[in-house]
Amino acid sequence: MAQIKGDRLAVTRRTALLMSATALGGMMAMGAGIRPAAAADQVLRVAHPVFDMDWSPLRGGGAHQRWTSLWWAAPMYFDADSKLHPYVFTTWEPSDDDKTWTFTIDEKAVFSDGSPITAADVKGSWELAAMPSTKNQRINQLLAGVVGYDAITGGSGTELEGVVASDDRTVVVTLTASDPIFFMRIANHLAPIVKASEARDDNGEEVTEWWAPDAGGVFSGPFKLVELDIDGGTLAFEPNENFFGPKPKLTRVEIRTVEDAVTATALIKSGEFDAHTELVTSTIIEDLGADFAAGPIIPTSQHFWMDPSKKPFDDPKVRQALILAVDRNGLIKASFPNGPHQKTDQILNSVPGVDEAFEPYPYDPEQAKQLLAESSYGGPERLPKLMMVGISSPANEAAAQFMAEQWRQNLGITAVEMKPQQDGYSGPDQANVQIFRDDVGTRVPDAVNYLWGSIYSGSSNAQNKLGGYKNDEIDALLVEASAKAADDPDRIALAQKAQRLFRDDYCFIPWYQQAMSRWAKTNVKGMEKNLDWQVFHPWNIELV
Amino acid sequence: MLRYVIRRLVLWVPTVLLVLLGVYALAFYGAGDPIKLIFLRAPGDVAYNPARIEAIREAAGLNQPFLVQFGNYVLNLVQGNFGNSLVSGRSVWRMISAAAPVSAQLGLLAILLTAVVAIPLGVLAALKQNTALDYAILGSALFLWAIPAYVAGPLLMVLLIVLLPDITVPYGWGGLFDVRIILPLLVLAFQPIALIIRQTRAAVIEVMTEDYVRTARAKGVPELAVALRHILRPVLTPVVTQLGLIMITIVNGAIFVELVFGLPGLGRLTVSALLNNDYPVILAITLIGSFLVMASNLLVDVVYPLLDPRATDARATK
Amino acid sequence: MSLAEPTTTLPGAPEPILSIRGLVKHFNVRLGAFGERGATVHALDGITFDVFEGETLSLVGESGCGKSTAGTTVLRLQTPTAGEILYGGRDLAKLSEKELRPLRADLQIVFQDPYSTLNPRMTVGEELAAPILHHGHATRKTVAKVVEQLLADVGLPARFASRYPHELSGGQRQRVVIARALGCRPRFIVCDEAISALDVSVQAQIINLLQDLQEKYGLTYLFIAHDLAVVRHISTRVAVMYLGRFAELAPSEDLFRMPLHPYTRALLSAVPEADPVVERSRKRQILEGDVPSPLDPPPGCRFHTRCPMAQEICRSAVPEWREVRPNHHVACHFAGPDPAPGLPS
Amino acid sequence: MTASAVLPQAIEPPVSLWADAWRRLARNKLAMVGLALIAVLLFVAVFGPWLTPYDFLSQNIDARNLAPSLAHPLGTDDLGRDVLSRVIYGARTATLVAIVVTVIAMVIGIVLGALAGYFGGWLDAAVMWLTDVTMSIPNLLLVVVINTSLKPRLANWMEAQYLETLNPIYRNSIWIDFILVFGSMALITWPPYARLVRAQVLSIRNRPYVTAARALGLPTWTILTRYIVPNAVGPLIVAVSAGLGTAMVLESAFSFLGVGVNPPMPSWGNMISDGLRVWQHYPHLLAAPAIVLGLATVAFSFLGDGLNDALNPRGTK
Amino acid sequence: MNAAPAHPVAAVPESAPARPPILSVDGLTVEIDGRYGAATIVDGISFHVAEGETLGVVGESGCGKSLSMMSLVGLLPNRIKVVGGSARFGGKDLIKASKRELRAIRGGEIGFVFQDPMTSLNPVMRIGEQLMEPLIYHRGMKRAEARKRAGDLLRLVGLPGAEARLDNYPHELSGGMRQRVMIAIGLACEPKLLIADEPTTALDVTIQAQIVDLVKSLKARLGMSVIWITHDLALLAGLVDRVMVLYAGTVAEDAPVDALYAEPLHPYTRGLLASIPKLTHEGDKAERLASIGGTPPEPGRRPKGCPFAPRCPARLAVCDDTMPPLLAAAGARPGHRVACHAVNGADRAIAAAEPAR
Repeated sequence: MAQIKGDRLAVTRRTALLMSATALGGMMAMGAGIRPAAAADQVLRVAHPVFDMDWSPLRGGGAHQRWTSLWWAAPMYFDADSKLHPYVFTTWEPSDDDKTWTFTIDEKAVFSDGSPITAADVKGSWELAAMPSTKNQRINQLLAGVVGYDAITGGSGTELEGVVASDDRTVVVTLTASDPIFFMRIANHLAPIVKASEARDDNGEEVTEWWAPDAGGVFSGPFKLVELDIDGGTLAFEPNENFFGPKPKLTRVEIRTVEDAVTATALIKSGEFDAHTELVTSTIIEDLGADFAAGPIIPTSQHFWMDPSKKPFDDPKVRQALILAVDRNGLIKASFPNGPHQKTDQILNSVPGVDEAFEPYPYDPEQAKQLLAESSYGGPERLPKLMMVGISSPANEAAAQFMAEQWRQNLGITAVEMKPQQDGYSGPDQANVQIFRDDVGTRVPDAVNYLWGSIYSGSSNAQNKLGGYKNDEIDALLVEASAKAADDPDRIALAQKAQRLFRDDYCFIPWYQQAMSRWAKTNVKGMEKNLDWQVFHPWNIELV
Repeated sequence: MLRYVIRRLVLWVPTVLLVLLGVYALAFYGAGDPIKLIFLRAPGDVAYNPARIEAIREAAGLNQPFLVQFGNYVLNLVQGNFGNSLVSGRSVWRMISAAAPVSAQLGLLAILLTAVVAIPLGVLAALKQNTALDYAILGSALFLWAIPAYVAGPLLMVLLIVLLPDITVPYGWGGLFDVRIILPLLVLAFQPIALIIRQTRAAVIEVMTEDYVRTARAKGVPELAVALRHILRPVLTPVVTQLGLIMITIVNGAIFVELVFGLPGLGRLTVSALLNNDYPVILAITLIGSFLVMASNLLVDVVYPLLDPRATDARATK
Repeated sequence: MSLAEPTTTLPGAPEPILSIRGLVKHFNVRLGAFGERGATVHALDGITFDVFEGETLSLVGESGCGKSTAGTTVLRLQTPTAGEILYGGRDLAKLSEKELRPLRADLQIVFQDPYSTLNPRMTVGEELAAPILHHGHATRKTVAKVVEQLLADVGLPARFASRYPHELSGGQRQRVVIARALGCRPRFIVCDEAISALDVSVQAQIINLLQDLQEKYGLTYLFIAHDLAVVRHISTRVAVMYLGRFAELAPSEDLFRMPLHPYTRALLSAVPEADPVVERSRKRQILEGDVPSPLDPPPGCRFHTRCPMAQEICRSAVPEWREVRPNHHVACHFAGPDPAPGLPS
Repeated sequence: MTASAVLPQAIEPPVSLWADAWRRLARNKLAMVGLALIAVLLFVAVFGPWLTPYDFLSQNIDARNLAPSLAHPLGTDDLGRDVLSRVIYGARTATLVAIVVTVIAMVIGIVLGALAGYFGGWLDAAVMWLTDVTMSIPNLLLVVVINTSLKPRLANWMEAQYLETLNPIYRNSIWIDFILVFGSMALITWPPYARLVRAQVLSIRNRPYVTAARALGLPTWTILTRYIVPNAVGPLIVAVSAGLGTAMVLESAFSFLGVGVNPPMPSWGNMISDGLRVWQHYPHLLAAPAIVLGLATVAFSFLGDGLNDALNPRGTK
Repeated sequence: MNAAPAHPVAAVPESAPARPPILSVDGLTVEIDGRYGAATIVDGISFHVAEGETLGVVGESGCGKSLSMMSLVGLLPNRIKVVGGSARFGGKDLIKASKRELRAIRGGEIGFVFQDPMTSLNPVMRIGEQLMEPLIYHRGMKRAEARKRAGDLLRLVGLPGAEARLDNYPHELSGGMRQRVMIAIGLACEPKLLIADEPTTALDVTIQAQIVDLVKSLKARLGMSVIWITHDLALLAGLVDRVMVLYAGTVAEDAPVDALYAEPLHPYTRGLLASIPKLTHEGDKAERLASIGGTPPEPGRRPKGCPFAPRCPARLAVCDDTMPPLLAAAGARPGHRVACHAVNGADRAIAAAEPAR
C-alpha cells in the first residue's frame, strides 16, 4: 500500500510542477502574442489617478468630479472665457431686490431614459446635495444663501423651503439676503441635475450607487455610464442617445485608474491613453510636451498662508520677515520652471479686477533679517518650529523645501517641518500648523466672490488657514462690494482696495496662478475646461 | 490533530480582539477625524460648516464614546458585518471581497513561483557549492534581496514600455491568466525567491553532510536520485517552516506591487484606507492580515509533522 | 591503604555519606505530532541505596535504564518526584535551590562529554576560579595559586589556565572538569560516564587520575558507566540497573564472580574480552529484543520480557529487593545465595 | 575530524572563541567585503559633515538636475542640491535609523525573550502570544497608524514644552521622527529577537556546562551573566547584523510611502522615491541612492551570512 | 542448560594466506584541506583483504580508519581527497575508477554498515524505500519485486515482523532494529565485501552482542569478506581473522588475530592492550592501569618520523626523523607486520626504504 501511496505522491508532485511550468509558459506565450487593441475611432481613453470608490455626481469634490460634465447636465455653465451658457435652465430672472430668482427649464431637457427634467428634479437634486449624507463638499458655494439651507445641511431637515417648483418647468429660489450673482453660483457641475426620484429614497436620503449601470442609472449629460468596475478602477461611457444638447462626437469614453504618475506618463506616451484626469509631475513638459499640460489660467491661485493666531506668527514682523526672505522668482523656478502655472503676486487672477497696480512683496533678505531681529522673538534661535502642511506633490515639496532653505540661508531658521503627502491638517497636531499650502479661487468670474472666499473673515480660508483672520476694514469693503451689481465698476475697485489692505497684513506668500491644463494629447480636440475643471463642451471632444 | 487545531483556533479569538482593539484605539485617538479629512482634502474653498460635519459624523455613528463604538464594531463583526467605508460609504465587506481575490491569486501564484524557481536553484547552488554557478545564483539572490519592490516595479515596467513599445502594458488586473500578471508576479516574488534560495541552499549544504546522504551514496544511488530523494525531501521541511515569513514578505510586498502596477487588491486598498484614515477598512484589512499570518503559522505547524515523520515522536515538555 | 580491600566498605564501616531512599523520578512528556497525548517516562522508579565514605559505587546498565538520571537526581540537579536524599542529616530532596547552593560544594559531578561541560567563552583559569571564589576557598589574590595547584593535581601545566576549552583535547578537558570539581573541595563526586567519550588510550589516564585523587583526598565516587570492565576495575560496589530499578547491588568482586540476577549475567556475558582464545571458548548468552520503553514499563519484574527464566509470577509480581548474601542485594524471584544452576556464568 | 581542537603543545597565545570566530570571518571574502562596506558606511555616517563637498541643504535653483560632473560627482537634484552630499547625509540617516531601530527592538526582544525563556510558564506563554499578535499585524499598518497618531501627540507635547521652557532640546522635530518613526518600526521588529533570545536561553539553560555551573553551586546571577548570556550572544549578533540591513530597507520603504523621514532631511528612501518620479530624464537621481541602499543591504547580508558561519561553525566537535 | 540461545563461536582457523585477496590497497594517501592548508590524514597505508576474511581495523579517533575505507569508494566529503595509492578490487583500481564505476560497486559489490543507525538512515523515508533502493539501482528490479526481496532481507537480519516493518520510519524502530536494517541494506545486493564502520559503537552492549552475532552468522552463510572498523580492541578479539592497528594515518601493526593479542609487537598496540581493564581476569585489582601518556597528534601536526614517537616508551633517536616501514617482524608468526624501529631495527627500515625511493 505504501508503495502505491508513495507513487501517487510522486506523480502528484511532478504533475503539479509540470502544470505550473505550463501555466507560466503559457502566460509568457500569451504575452508575446497580445498587442494593444487597435485604437478604435473616437474612443477616448483616460487615465485616472485614484481608485475613486464613489462616483456619485453629488459629492462635489474629488478627482472623479472632473468628469461630471460628461454624464451630467448643470443648470448653466461657464466656458473658458467666463462666458455663461444656458443648459438645463434657459432663463434666470432675479427679483428687484436680488432675493428671489426664477429659472426656466429647457423644454427639450430630458434624462437618458427619455423622461423630462422637471423642476422637482432640480429641487430634489439640490436638496440631496445639501444633505449631510451625500457629503457634498462645495454645496455651500451654491446654495448657502437659500432659505432653509442651514436646516437641511445641519441634518435636521430634508427639504429646502427656499426652492419651489412652481410648475414642471419653473424653479423659484428664495434667498435669505440679496445676491446679485446668485445665478453665477449655480452655473457649474458641483451639484448637477439628477433624476431625484431615482437618486433619493423614501427618507430623502441618497440611494447607494443609484448611478451605477446595473442599478439602471439615468443620466442627464451627453454620455451615459455603461460599464463600471469600481474595484478594478475602470469605467466606460457611451453617448446618451436621448441627450437634449448637441450630439457627442466620441463613441466611447474609457476611464481607467493608473495611480502612479510615472507609469501613467509612460502609458500616455506609449499610446495606451489619450488623456489624464490630473497629471502632476515635475517633468510633464519634457515627457509629454508643453501642449499636453497647457491651458488657460483659471481664477484659482496657490499660496502659502500664515496663521497669525499661532506662534511665532502672532508677531507681524516675523511674518513679514519670512515673506521678504523668499525669492519668489526662485520659488516658481523650483516648482514650475516650465509652466504651465505662472507666478503671481496677488490673490486675484484671471477675473475682471486683477489689480495691475498691486505692489508685489519684494525679495529683501537684509530687511527680513532685520525684521526678525526686531521681532519679539529676537532672532531665529527662539522661534518655535515652523510646520507646513499641504506638501503633497513634487511641486509642493520643491516649493516648501525651497522656502525652508531660503529661511535657513537668509534668516538662519532650521526648524521647519513639512507634512508630506498628507493633505489634510486634521491630525492632532493641527494646533501646531502655522503655514498652509492651499489654493483659493472662485467658481464665478468675480473678484469680490474670489476675495470673499479667501480673506473675508467668514471664509473657510480665513477661519482655518488664517486662524480666524478678521480685518474689519476688509470685511466692510467686501460686504459693500458684494451688494453691487456684477458689472458695477465700484464692485471691482472695492475688491482691489480690500486686497491691498490684506497685503499689508503680511499673511501669505504668493506662489502661482493656476492653469487649467488640458491633460490631453494633441490629437484630442475639444478638451477645453473652464474654471470649474469641467470640459464645458464634452460633446465637442473628438480625436483627430 | 483536530483538537490541536481547535485549541489553536480558540486562541485566535483573544489575539484578534487585542489586535483590533489596538488598531481601533490608535485610529480613534490618534489619526484624527476622518470626516474632516474628507472635506479638507478637497482643494479650494470647501463647504466647511461645523454643523454639517457634525451631522455627517453622527450619521456615521462616530460621535459615540470609544468603547461603545468598539463594542458595536465587534458586535457587527460577529454578525459578519464589517461596516461601511467612511469615505465612500460602500460596504467594507464588498470592498474586501472584491480586492481579496486579486491579492490572494497574486500571492498564491507568487508562492508557487517561489517554490518552483527558488527551491531548484537553491538545491543547484548547494550541490555546486563554491563554483561559479553557485556564486551566480547566490549573487542574484542577494541582488534581488537588495532591490526593494518599489524600485524594481517601476524600473521593470518602464523598461518594458521603452523596450517593447508594442506590448500590452502590464498595468491593471486581468485575472490569473492575463499577461499583465507576469511583471507584478515577478516583482512580488523577488524577495521570497531570494529568501528561499538562500534558505534552501543553506539547508541542502547542511543535509549534504548528514550520515544518511552518505548511506545513500554508499548504496550506489545515482547523484540525481540522491539529490531528489534524499536531500530535497528533508530540506523541504525547514523551507516549509518559512511559509509564515514568506507570507509576511508577500503581504508587505503586495502593498508596493499593487500600488506600482495598479492592481485592485488589498495592498492598494490598505494604502488608500490609511491615507484616508478610513478605519472600518483599516480594521478589516488588519483582520485579514493577522488572519493570514496566523493561518500560515497554523498551516506550517499542521503540515510539519506530515513532512517530517519524526515530528510525530514524543515532544518533551518539562 | 588499598581502596580495593573489600573490608573497608563492608558492615561496620562508617555511616553512609549519602542515603537514597525510594528515589523516584518521572518525566511528563507529550506525544503525537501535536502533543495531544500525555505520557510519563519512568526514569527512576524507587531506588534505595547508601554510599559509604571513601568507596566507589558504580551504577551500570544499558542506555535508558535511568543511571544518569539517578546521578543527577541524587545531586538534586533535578527535582525528584518522590523519595529522600539524605546527606549530613538533611534531605536534599526537600531543600530549595538556594538552600542547596552551599551544599553543592560537597557534592560534585563530572559529566560524560567534556566538550560541552566547559563554558566555551571562559578560559580554563576563569572556569576553575569561579567556584573557588564563590565558595570562599581563596581570595582574588590567592586564587591563581589555587588554580595552579588544581591543574597540577590533574596533571596539567599551569599555562593551561589561560587556554580556552576548544584548544584542549578531550582528555585535557576532562582533566579540567575534574579539577573544577576538586576546586569545591568535595567529599562526593558523581562521575557520569566520565570516561565514555574518551579515546581508549586516554581513558586509562583518566581512570588512573580518578583513583589517585580518591586516594589523595579521600573522595567518594558514584561512578556511572556502561563499560563493565572499567567498572570492575574501579569499583568497590556495583549496582546493576534495569528500566529505572535496581536489579542487583553487591561488592564488586562478588558481583562479577557470582552474578545472581539473570540480567547481570546476560550483561556480563555480552561483554567481549580482549583475548581471542577466551572469546572462542566463551559461551555467550544473547538477550533477545530490546529494552522496553520507559514510557510503558512492563508490570511485575521489569526484566521479564527478555528474561530466559521468566515465570508466570515475574509477569505480575514485582520482585522483592533482598539481601541474599551479605551485602549482596538482588531483585529476582528466583535468585538464591548461589548462582542459579544451568545458567552460564 | 577535529578541525578546531588545536593541540597546545607549543606555547601559543590563548585563542578565545571570539578570536577564533574572527579568524573564520576574516577568511570569508564576502563577509570581509561586507564589513569593509559597512566600515565605509559608518565612517561616512560619522564624519559626513566633514566629507560632503557641499552643504546638503544648499540649493542652486539655476543648477537643477545636473548630470554627474567633476563639480558634482553625482549630479544635482531638482532643487540644485548636490546629490553626493545628500547621499552622504542619507548614510547618516540610514545608520542612525538602523541603530535606533535595532537597539530598541533588541532591548525589547532581549528583555522579553530572556524573561520568557528563563522563567517559562505563563510568562513565556504571554510573551510568545504577544510576538504572535505583533507579527500578525501587517507592519506597514502599525507604523503608519502609530505615526499618524502618536507622533503628532508627542510633537504637540514637545512644542508645548518648548514654548514653556524655551529649551531648544524640545524644538527640533527630527528627533521625534527618529524616536517615533523608528521606535514604531522597533515595535514591529522586536518579536524575532525575543524568539531568538528565548530559544537561546532555553537551549543554553540545558547545556551541560550550565548544569555543571549549577552543580558547582554558582549563584543564578553568575550563571546568567557568565554562562548563559555570553553564549547567547553569537546568534544574536548574527540577527542584529541582518536586522540592521532590514531596518535600513524598512526606513526607505516608509520614506517611500511618505511616513518616514521628513524632507528636507535626506534619506535614501525619500531620495529614491523622488528619483523614481524623474528617473527617465535624470537617472542619476534614482541610481545614486538606490545603488547605495542596495550596497548597504548586500553588505549586511554578506556580513550576516559570514557571521553566521563564523559564530556557529558546523563540523567542529 | 537453559533455553537461552547460545551460539558457540566457531573456532577461527589460523589465517590462511592461500586465499586470494579481493581487495589490495597499496600506499593509500588521503589529504584534507584544512585551515592551515592541506594535511595528510592517511599516510600511505597498504593492506589486503582475502576472500571470506574478516579484517578488523582498529584505532583511536582521528587515526584515519574510517576515512581510509571511505576514500576507497569515493564517499569522502569534498575537502578530503585521495592523493596517492591504488586499491585493486575485482580487477579494477578503485582510486582510478570513474564515478559511475564506483557507484556500481558501492552497494553492489561492496556493502556498508555505518556507526549510527539513527543518523545513517534517512529519517523521512520509509524503511522499505531505503532498502529497495540498492535493489532497484543495482539489480534493476521492479518495485514489487524489490519490495518482496526487501521483506526477505529484513527476515534475514532477524527483524521481527519483517514485512510490516517496511512501512515504518526509522524513528519508529529501536537502535538495534535500525542497525539490523542498515545491515540488510548493506547486504541487499549480496556484496563481496562488507565494510562495517563502527557498527556497534552507538549500541548497548547486549545489542552489540546481537549484532556481532548476526554479522558472524550472515558472513558464514553468505561467504563475503568483512572489514570491521572499530576502536574497541576487545570487540575484535572474537570477531575477526586479522587485525590492522592504525595510528595517526599509518599502519602500526597488522597481524592475525591470535598473534596480535598474544604477542603485540608495536609499543602502541601493547599500550592499548594494557590499558584495557580485564573483565574476567582476576588480577591485582589495585594495580594502576597501564596508560599511554599524551594524546594522538592532530593531522597536519604529525611529527616527521614515527607518529607515535612522542608518546613511545621505547623511542629511539631514529624514531624522531625516520618513518618506520611496515615489515614482517622477525621471528613473529607469518603475516605479522609491524612498523617500529625498535622491533624491526632501524637498519632494516633504511634498507627497506632504499629501493622504494
